[in-house]
Amino acid sequence: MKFIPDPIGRFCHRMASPPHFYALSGKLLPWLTGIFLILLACGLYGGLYLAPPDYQQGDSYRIIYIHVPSAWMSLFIYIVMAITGAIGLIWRIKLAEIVAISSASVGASFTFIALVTGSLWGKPMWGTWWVWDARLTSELILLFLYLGVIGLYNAIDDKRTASKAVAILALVGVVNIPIIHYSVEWWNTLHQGPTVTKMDKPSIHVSMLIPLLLMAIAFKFYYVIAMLQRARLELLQRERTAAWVKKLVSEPSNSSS
Amino acid sequence: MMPPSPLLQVEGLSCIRDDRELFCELAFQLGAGQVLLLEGKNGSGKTSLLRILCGFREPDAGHIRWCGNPISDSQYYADMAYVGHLDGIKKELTVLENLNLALALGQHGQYAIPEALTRVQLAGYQQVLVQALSAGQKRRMSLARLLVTKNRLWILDEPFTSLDKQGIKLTETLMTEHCSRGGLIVLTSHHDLNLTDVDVQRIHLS
Amino acid sequence: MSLTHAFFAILRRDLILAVRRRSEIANPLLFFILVITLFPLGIGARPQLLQAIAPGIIWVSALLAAMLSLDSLFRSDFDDGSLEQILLSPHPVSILILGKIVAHWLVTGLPLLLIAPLLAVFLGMPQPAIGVLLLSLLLGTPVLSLIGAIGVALTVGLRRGGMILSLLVLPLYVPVLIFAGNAVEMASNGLPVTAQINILIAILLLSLVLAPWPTAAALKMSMN
Amino acid sequence: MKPIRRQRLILIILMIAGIGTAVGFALKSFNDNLMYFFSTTDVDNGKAPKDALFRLGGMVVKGTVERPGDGLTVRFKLTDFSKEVTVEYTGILPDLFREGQGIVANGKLDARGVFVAEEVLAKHDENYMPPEVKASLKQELKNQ
Repeated sequence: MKFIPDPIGRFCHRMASPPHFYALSGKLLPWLTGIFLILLACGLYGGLYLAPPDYQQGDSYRIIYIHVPSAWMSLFIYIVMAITGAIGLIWRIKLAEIVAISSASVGASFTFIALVTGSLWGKPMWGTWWVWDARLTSELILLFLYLGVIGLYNAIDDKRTASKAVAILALVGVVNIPIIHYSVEWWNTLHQGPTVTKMDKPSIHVSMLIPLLLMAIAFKFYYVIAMLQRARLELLQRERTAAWVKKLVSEPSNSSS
Repeated sequence: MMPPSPLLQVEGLSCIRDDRELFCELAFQLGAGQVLLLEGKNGSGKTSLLRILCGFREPDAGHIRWCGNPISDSQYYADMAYVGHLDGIKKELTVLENLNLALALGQHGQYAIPEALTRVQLAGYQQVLVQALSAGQKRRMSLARLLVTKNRLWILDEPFTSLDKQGIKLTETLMTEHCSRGGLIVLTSHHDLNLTDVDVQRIHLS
Repeated sequence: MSLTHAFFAILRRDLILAVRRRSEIANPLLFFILVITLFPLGIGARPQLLQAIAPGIIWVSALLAAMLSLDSLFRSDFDDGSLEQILLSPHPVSILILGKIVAHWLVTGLPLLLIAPLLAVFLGMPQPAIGVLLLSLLLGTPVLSLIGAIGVALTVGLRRGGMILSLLVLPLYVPVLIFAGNAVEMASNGLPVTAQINILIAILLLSLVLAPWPTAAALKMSMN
Repeated sequence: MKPIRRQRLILIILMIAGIGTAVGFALKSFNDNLMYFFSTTDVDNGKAPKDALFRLGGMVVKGTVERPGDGLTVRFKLTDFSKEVTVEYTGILPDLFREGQGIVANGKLDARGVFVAEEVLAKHDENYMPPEVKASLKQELKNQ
């Protein structure tokens, strides 16, 4: 902590105090939901209606507006989980632990969505529901990693110990993800056709890109909303003996939003 | 009588387990030659406290310091020894192999292995597999482990279980000697402690 | 140096224990042999087919055998309190734990390596591929023990840790399986395998250096 | 205190050395020539394995796709823009198989020097664009 300037350290500490976090997140949630809905509506309208069909894949490419942001989120959330886990492990900040574990199930759902949409996409494109494509396979392994984290957390009764276990596992996983990804890619190029046609970087036309980015941002907001809600619940459960929770429960009028 | 300067300092320690506050704001100081006896009913948190002192479990609040440093420091582990519910003895190994391992993990202490075994009345048992020993003999073997390694702080969880009267007496003698050499002991026990000329503090957990 | 002394004391202790218990060596080895003999029975003894899938069969069986043996790594030490004593040692715990992992590999991984040529002949693997198979096992099985140790350390305190353990460990085994299996397959086709072997060496070194840390941390966490 | 500190230093040095060597080996393997697939030139030079399955990659030459007989057998030529190899395949081709597209075929050479594929893999490329843009791109290429 000594590397961090004092006011910032104090600010972080105040933010990380459970009652403060609970109150603040409660106030933020409606705003976040509103922004999410607007972004989602714009993204979907742009992606499904405004964007032109692809020259090769026709309309079926439109699934990328769900598939690609989910796949991005699946990786992003794992990294967030590892980072917050590490913070919890090193500085013993309870809130970081809670954010880490609350992210896990959201991340797992995004990974699942990416897999399902990927296989839905695979049906018209490749002719089968499932192809051992490098990215799909990496995604599947990522799902297993998430399930491992969730399973481990639920298997350990003492939740503080469980958070530590999850943080260690997430850190090990995050070191492994690049290696796994690379190995799967290698394996895939040996078993399947590499993209020989691809002479340049993947490119996407700007009219298709904007809705995709909108969707990506919308998904990020959704993650924050889902994660905060889970975190609030988890926080209440863990702090159920604390005075501020008892006070909160006894005054139900201003509790939840 | 002036208390000796404290080596082990505990401040504001609290432990919550399964929604129950076992203890909170616990504080004590222990200096050279002092004994701390933890008393209380089953489930009152005695073992939890010992395991927190060992660094196995993190306290929910508070600090523990050894010679002014936090106990995560490796110096603490060089200075302490723990005998818990589990003996920490491998039953497929001989008495000698077990003690040699204990030595390899720590540093040489007061006694050489044969002397220590004589001291705990296990002389001649060097080559015997531990699984052939009785529960009381195993308990005495854990005491021998305390004697052969270098340590200052003993943390003992119910050291008198499965010992006969003679064994209890022996343990008490060893504890008295340890304190007279400037050692510290933290222990839990259902038996009443019978130590002469030793400064015994008591904490009652409820 | 007393740390090296402690390291070898732990290593020696675990080897003596394994010799006195015996089943620890026998179980994974037997499992390995049985699974591999089951494959020809299950899919038919067509030499070409067997030859084609031999690298995969051997490596998947080795992986499962390694996983089966993982639980014994810390179980008995956890149950009788020896693990507490190891963790309370003033020496760096990760090095001591590394001693245990090395012993575990010598007991469960090395026998697989010794029996593998025989099984490779059963499956009709061509001569040059057998050498690569041994090399890949030599480099790969220690990684299985090292990574597996993290998983066991995380689950050793749980009563029903078995299923969780495989869920934790198997995804992390993927790179080893891919590169090792691929090396053997390439060798069977008479293609060069230096790239795969280099990667296996890199993975082994990385896990050797990095895996003991989270293992030690996870053991401490499992202790409370 | 001192020996402990020295010990720690040795451990850290060992660790860094281990990671360094690991990175070295990994980089070395990246530099190794990885045979994902053989090119048609390799086949022409006789570098490709005989009597063994291997992967052959290249572009489907325009106007060479023919269906001898009325079965599912397809014959076409693959090129890497210097040498061509004839490929035969019996089975259903993937949707994205078309002339001018890059594919990878898995199979072996027969006595005639024809590559008999057991499997043909085509992948969609990673460009997403509307058909008009694609058409205009083509137009531009033609104009050049």
